[in-house]
Amino acid sequence: MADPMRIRANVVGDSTEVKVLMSHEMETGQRKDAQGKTVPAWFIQSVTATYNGKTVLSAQWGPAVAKNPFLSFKFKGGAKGEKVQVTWTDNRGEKRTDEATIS
Amino acid sequence: MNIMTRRASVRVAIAAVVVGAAATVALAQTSAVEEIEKYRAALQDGNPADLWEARGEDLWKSPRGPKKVSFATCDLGQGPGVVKGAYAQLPKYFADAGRVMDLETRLVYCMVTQQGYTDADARKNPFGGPGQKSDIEALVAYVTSQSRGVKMNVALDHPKEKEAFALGEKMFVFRGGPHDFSCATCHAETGKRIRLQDLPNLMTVAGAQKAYTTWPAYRVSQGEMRTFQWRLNDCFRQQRFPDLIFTSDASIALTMYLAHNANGAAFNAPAIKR
Amino acid sequence: MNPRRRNLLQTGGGMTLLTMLAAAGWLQPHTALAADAWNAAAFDTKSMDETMKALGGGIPAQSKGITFVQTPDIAENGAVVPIGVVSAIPNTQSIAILIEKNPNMLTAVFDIPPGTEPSISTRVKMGQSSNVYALVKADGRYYVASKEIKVTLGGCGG
Amino acid sequence: MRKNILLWAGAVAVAAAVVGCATAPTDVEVSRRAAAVLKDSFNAKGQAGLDRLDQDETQRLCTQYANKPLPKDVAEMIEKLNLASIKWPADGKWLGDWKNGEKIAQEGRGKQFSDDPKGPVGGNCYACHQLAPQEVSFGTIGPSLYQFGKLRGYTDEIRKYAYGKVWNADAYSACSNMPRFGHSQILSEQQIRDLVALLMDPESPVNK
Repeated sequence: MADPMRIRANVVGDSTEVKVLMSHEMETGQRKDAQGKTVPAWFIQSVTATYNGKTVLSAQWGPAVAKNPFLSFKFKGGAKGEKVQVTWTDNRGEKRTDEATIS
Repeated sequence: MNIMTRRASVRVAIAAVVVGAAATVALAQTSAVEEIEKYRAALQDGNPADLWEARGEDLWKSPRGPKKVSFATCDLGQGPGVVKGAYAQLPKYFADAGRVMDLETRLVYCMVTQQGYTDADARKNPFGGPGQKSDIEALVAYVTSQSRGVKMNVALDHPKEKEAFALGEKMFVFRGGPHDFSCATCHAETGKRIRLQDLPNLMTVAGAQKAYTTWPAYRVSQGEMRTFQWRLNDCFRQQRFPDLIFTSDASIALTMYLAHNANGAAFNAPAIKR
Repeated sequence: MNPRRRNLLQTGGGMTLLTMLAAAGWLQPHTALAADAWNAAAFDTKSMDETMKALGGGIPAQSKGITFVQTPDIAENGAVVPIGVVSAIPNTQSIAILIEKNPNMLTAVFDIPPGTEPSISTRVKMGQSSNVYALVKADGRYYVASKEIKVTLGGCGG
Repeated sequence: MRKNILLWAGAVAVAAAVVGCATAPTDVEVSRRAAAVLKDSFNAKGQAGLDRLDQDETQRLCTQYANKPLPKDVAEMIEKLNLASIKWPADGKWLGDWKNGEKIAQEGRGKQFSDDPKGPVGGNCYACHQLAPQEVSFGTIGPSLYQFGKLRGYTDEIRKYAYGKVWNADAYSACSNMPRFGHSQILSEQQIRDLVALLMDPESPVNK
């Protein structure tokens, strides 16, 4: 199973700033291993962030997003103590959801 | 005009050309260095080493190995299970092992003596790669993070601590391999760089402090969180030496030399580097 | 200027990249790309022409309303290149990042729902020095800005 | 590894007994011990065997004097020894192709345990030197070589010096940081000619 994400969500003025680190190889499908065999592509394809059940960001990614992806964005509102949820899905169909408390 | 003055004026002319050309090139260079600084600054916010740190904390606190015990009884030098500030005082002499140990060596020791792993199992994956994450790297990320802000304070009290330091100091200048490289080839002058990467002068207190307190680090070129053992191993690889054995006496001696030279500086890792 | 890039920019009878994007019809208006199923065709293309064919849509105009933030001119390592894009264009709906010389040009698309600031930052891989494009969809129309990022060789080289 | 430490403790005891009153080992003894511990701390891997830790006379002397001024007579001896080892081109041709030279100067691979023994071997000159001004990513361990030929003159004397310096830097400056590319069989004669062309061909970007 994939490792948990690290999500930080902080109130900045009247917005909430969300910073996410995801544990993922993000294999491009172009790299060759030590034996010279091409390593198949393996990467996160979609990311969705929600707050109070409402989508605050959704994204589609290709394999050129860097390994162990980082993402930062801001949405209006958000109160301390409430939760932000982030879900990613990769091209193998693996899915991971984590949440963070806004502080 | 006599020959002497003519020569002198030719020299002056050449010097002027050199200075002029150098100035133009230097200008392009300054902006390149400034842009690289921006690149490094942009990476500081959001260090993937955090992912290793979280996994390492979990590994530290969970029962592991054939004996199903956690690291709660592992003494890193500050008492069983104490991680706070422990890394800032390593390497040190451990009476129970009769040997000077750095963090990685001590982790392997605890895995073998307390958790029941075989020595081979404990040290089989010190440096992770794609699809094979290293538990050692995760544990190191967690333990070192608990020394963030703590001043380096590596003692040379025990004779074996003194001995490790003295050996490390000599190994640092040992030239070998087809390229005649030693650690000192790249790390004994202040203000030098390889390509655009600044090289710390590890023979000065300031240089050792700056370098040692920023390892371990997430290495963006590799996408992995690398330990100081890895740093030494990869330096020797680039020196065209053979493969430095994980937790070998030489690796501990060199770590002792560099860690002690960094005394007094606040530890600030896991960091993020090229 | 790199000859290959000049070719790309001027393919099609002197058209610029931007007019080409426009001619090919970038993204369909009024669709939120990232919310749909993963657009395999768009992400799988090997060249600029294919990328454009795979995407339908509107007309991108060069815009000063799009800025790169925390995006260096030189990357110390192409494996991780920080890119931040901020759009000052009202009603920004999505932000996409394209890297001209990567094997696949389209890198990421972010949908910005109402209430979310039109500002994202992420990190991408670059195989070599290249132009990077930030494409913004706002009010159903398309805008673009570009920046060249140099990827340097670092370290001992091995 | 425990054995090493014990042996070392034994060496200290012997040293102390020999000197009579000394409690610390001498500098030479520590150096010898460090070399022995180093040798026990490596595994052969890929093309890098443990023999790479066996020092030749130049390496041994340069290690010995690493932290102190190199005595003049030792420096002269090292330079003489290394100058004698240079194999000059039989046909007297110093210059190869600067375009190949540029590639060799950029190439950082070769001789590492991680490198394919059949793969490219470069000089990695840009790691330490500025050369062509187009390359902004260059190191500063060595001096800038920008306009090397233009400033020094396109003479046979300078061509020969450039060739010899790349072949064996210690022949001109004892204990140089620069590898002895020809002497240690890192680069071939043709590769060294190509590098000399990069430095000395008026058409090379280095001289523009």
